[in-house]
Amino acid sequence: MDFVEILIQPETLGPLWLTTKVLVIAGCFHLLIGILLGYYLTNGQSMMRLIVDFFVTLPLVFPPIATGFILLMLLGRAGLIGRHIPFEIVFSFSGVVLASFISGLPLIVKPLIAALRGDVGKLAETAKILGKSDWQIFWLVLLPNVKKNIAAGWFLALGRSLGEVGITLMLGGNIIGRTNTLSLEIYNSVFTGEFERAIILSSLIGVFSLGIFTALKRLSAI
Amino acid sequence: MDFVEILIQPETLGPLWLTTKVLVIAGCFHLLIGILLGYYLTNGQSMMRLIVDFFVTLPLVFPPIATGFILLMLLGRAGLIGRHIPFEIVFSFSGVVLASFISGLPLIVKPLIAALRGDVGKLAETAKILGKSDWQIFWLVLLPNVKKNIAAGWFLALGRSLGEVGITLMLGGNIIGRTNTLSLEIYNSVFTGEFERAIILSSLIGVFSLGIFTALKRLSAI
Amino acid sequence: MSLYIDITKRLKHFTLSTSFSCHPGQLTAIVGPSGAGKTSLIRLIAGLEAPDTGTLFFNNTPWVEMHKGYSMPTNKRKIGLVFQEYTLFPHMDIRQNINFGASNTIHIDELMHTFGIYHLRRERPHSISGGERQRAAFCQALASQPDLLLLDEPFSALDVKTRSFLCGLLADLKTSLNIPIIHVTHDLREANLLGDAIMALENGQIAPDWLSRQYHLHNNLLYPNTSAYL
Amino acid sequence: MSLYIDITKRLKHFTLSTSFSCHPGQLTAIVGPSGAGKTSLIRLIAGLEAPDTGTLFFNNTPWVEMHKGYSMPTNKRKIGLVFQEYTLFPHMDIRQNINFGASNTIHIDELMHTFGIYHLRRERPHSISGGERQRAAFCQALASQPDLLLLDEPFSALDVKTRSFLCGLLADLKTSLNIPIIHVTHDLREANLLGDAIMALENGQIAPDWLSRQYHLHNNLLYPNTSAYL
Amino acid sequence: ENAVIASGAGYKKMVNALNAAYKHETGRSLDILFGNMGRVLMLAKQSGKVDLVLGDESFLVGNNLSLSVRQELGKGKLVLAFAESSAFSTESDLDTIKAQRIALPDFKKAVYGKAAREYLINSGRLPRIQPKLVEVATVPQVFSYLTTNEVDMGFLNLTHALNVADKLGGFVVIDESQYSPIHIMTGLLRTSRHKEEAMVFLKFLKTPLAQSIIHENGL
Ligand SMILES: Nc1ncnc2c1ncn2[C@@H]1O[C@H](COP(=O)(O)OP(=O)(O)OP(=O)(O)O)[C@@H](O)[C@H]1O
Ligand SMILES: Nc1ncnc2c1ncn2[C@@H]1O[C@H](COP(=O)(O)OP(=O)(O)OP(=O)(O)O)[C@@H](O)[C@H]1O
Ligand code: MOO
Ligand SMILES: [Mg+2]
Ligand SMILES: [Mg+2]
Repeated sequence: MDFVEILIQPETLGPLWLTTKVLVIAGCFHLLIGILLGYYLTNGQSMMRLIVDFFVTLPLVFPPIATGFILLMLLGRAGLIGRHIPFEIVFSFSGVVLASFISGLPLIVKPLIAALRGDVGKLAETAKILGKSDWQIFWLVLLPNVKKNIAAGWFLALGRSLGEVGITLMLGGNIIGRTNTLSLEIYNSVFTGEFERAIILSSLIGVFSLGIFTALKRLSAI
Repeated sequence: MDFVEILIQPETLGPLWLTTKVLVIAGCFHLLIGILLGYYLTNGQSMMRLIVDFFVTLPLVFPPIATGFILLMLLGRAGLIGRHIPFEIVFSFSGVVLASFISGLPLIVKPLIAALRGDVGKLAETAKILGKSDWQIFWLVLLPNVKKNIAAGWFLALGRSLGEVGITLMLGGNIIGRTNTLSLEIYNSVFTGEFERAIILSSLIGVFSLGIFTALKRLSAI
Repeated sequence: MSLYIDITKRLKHFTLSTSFSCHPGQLTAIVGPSGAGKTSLIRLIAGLEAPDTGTLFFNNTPWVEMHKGYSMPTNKRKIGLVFQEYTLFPHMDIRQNINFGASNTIHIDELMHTFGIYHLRRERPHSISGGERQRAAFCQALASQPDLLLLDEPFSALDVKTRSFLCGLLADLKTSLNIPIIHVTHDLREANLLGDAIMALENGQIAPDWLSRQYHLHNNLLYPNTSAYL
Repeated sequence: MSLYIDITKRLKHFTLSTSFSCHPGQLTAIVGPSGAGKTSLIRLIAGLEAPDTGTLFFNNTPWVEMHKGYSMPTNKRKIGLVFQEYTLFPHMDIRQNINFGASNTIHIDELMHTFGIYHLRRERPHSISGGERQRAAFCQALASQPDLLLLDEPFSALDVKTRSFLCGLLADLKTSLNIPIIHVTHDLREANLLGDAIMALENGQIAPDWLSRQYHLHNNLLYPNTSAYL
Repeated sequence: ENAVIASGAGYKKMVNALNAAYKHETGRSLDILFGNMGRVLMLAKQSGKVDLVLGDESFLVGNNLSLSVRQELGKGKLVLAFAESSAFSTESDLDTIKAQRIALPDFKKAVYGKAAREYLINSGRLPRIQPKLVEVATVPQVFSYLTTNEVDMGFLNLTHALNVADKLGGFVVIDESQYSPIHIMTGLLRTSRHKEEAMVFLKFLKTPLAQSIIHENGL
């Protein structure tokens, strides 16, 4: 089977389109919630903050499949949380988005926190004198000055989301034609011995990440 | 089966000890090579640097199973690189270390680069005037001033190494009693339906990461 | 709109302990040797640090009452501050910097003209000179139309001409703004010309005699006996 | 050990274009209005920026020959520089800062004593006063035993007494160090007292008449006509 | 150095038991590595260090793995398993409306998925229950969703079902005539460097002791 042929198969285009959608949505959430968490975790110190910090980090250190299983237990039909949620997460698009989101989150939050705790504090003083609230200072002064770090972190988060398999497999179900992302298709291809297909899909992911890479390089150089 | 019983089984202690060894070695390499790459990638701009940058990042965005597959092809007995290496990588301890190292590397390198490209440039000027070389400036001035960012990145890298499954399985082989890390054991347990064991091992990983977490918090607050 | 201060704070090598007041339309010049506690005092008034004991009232509103553990946050105090080390925001151009804290009744362009930096309005802080940055920081503080103006050596990076021009401007501002101004300076002549009151700080204490001790030095800039050390 | 400069560089609003020389044991004072190009000139000499055209020779060694595209890296030039905005290393204490570029024949402790900052040797830069930092930066530059000393308003954050003391010290240093010194200052009296040559910069050009135009301003610090603008 | 056997993770318990018995009988033992079948295949092809593989024949042979010896262990058996909290317990429950979701492995690529599909076609159920089917990738995944009550019932293989019987609400073995036979085999790789070792093990697998272990594990 040759390159182009595999590329334009519906079995490739489907996952490609799904991955794009997931990445766009999860990416927006990363940026938004990652930044809000950055604010929350750098303003003051409390026990609660430490706990949130720890839980944000967990998906990084747990094997994906274990995280996926824990989430399945929590969010499934009969799960502690899932029971109270009106819509379905498992086996659905939202499950895939959630998996991508959770796996990437620590990678944007942690570098952001490190940057916010750095030298930008002096600028915050000036802004405080000019009568700005913590919230204004965060958005108008601190964030623009750690833009490079955010871009670096965002790239890591998006990259992780793109390559994520274990959690997506558990939450999304890897259902062909519905929740099989590009990465899961690679996983499936390897699983069933279609190594050429795996390699072609991998190069597709490579191109994808090169795109994000250059886009963020531009963005942070503005 | 109860908690303590599972904990003190040789099937748990073996992987625990292996994981500790792997993490210590891979962690040292992360710090050392991550920092050296940080130096290389921030001093000047060339095509070569862009390429290195891209390859360092790839293991982040590729599904672990794909990365593992590619590495296996390169490093196996008949592989392009493996052919010329006098010692065995595949199915050996060094394979596990390499997998851990590669998966974590982008997470220390990327935030480090973002930090080095930041405000510390002014300090470099002063040091240059005092007659210091780029190399001295990097070690004596820049690094100490991005210490917090390094600690944050190192934590991400170690966390990723700890949770890594896909590449380790391919390079290390998941051979029981020899190359089955804690994460692989969790993977195995989930795969075969031993969920209690998976959860107990996961909490072990949780404790591990909490340890790294606090240690690095201390370290970067020095 | 008067400021009443009575505070102490333990610093590294001595205790800062002052008590004075400052009234609208008046300029209190603070002088004293390097390391005397001048900047620390300004930071305490601005609320960037809290004193150990004491009170601070502005316009009959308590800003600090340490016996009640109360300290009003900096951003509520409506002050203008020009730092010794000017900290403009690197991600904004000069105009945006000045605009950032500005009340909307002020004419930014006029202000920039007055300070001779209008032609630099589109530059980023890192690409203008030290003195230009200092003037921009001054504009920034004024544009926020503060109730209290704190100046920590705002003219140190300026040449004589600009400096004397801005001194004149400051004298005008005293009456036109009609707010209390606290002005830290190393130039005793400036302090004499502008100050309605001059307060000398030495080792954190008000030192009434420090000033007279200085005059002979100021009037003929001499070389003290210094032995070559190399 | 003489410095020969003949360079041009296009800045934002004008072109910096100077040519002069500077000899061992001599101090060249550079004065001029804010934004005239003084700091830019110092940065060019230090090699932190490259000129557009021109040459720079020190001790008959080429430092810059733009027609050959050559510019010696800063760290090879053996210079001491005190910046207008003192940049000490925040992760080192004062002693370590001064020690950092020091040649091993120098007596750091003596140097710190002379500058009155010995008691601060264990402090970090952020916990000392502005003037103290300025003196520490001066020590740091001297400790490296440079072949050329560049000073960009090193005394701006100092009170009269310390300032006049350090002026005296600098006068002594001229002979004891016996290297060329370039000294940017806003204090014309200082320039007159210390300078073997005084060079006025205005809009990037040497302006021989600028100095005489300033004297009446300096001798009686007057308020120019400034209209209230608020 | 021991010979290495790469086995599908679903047979973990059986292979461990075989290895223990092998050690007890002969004093030798194998190094075992587990993975999903895709990984097993990949490692066998690429690493150059695998001597024996264990898995289903159609997959291993179908993917051109070069084997010098093949030895059948037994037939893989398809089962229909029920979630612990569900009220279902028979094949006919497939037809009730109460069953909302039925999981099965990928029916094009996974061998038990194929078998399940054949069974559904042969029993004439497929068209009706098609909307209820949740087609996931692998057998362990089906089991994960069973334990979390995400699905009401699902198709597994007997070996796996026996391993996790305590976490299921029961299972029924599907009549073997309803799907094409699944041959579980071990094979010796041509690239093996421990051929003699491996042959000893293959011989051991034929002993009654080994056969009984294999049988106990649902083959
Ligand atoms: N990095 C830069 N890039 C472009 N232009 C700059 C840069 N830094 C300064 N300038 C401009 O060059 C001119 C000279 O600046 P310079 O800092 O040399 O002045 P200066 O004589 O040192 O003034 P001051 O006494 O206020 O420190 C100014 O018009 C300034 O706006
Ligand atoms: N953040 C700090 N923590 C502890 N001590 C400090 C801090 N900042 C300054 N000090 C010390 O407090 C004393 C007063 O410092 P301050 O900055 O108020 O002096 P200053 O009068 O402004 O001097 P200068 O004229 O040199 O700016 C000094 O001895 C200094 O070392
Ligand atoms: O082991 Mo994975 O992360 O499910 O490919
Ligand atoms: Mg001060
Ligand atoms: Mg300047």
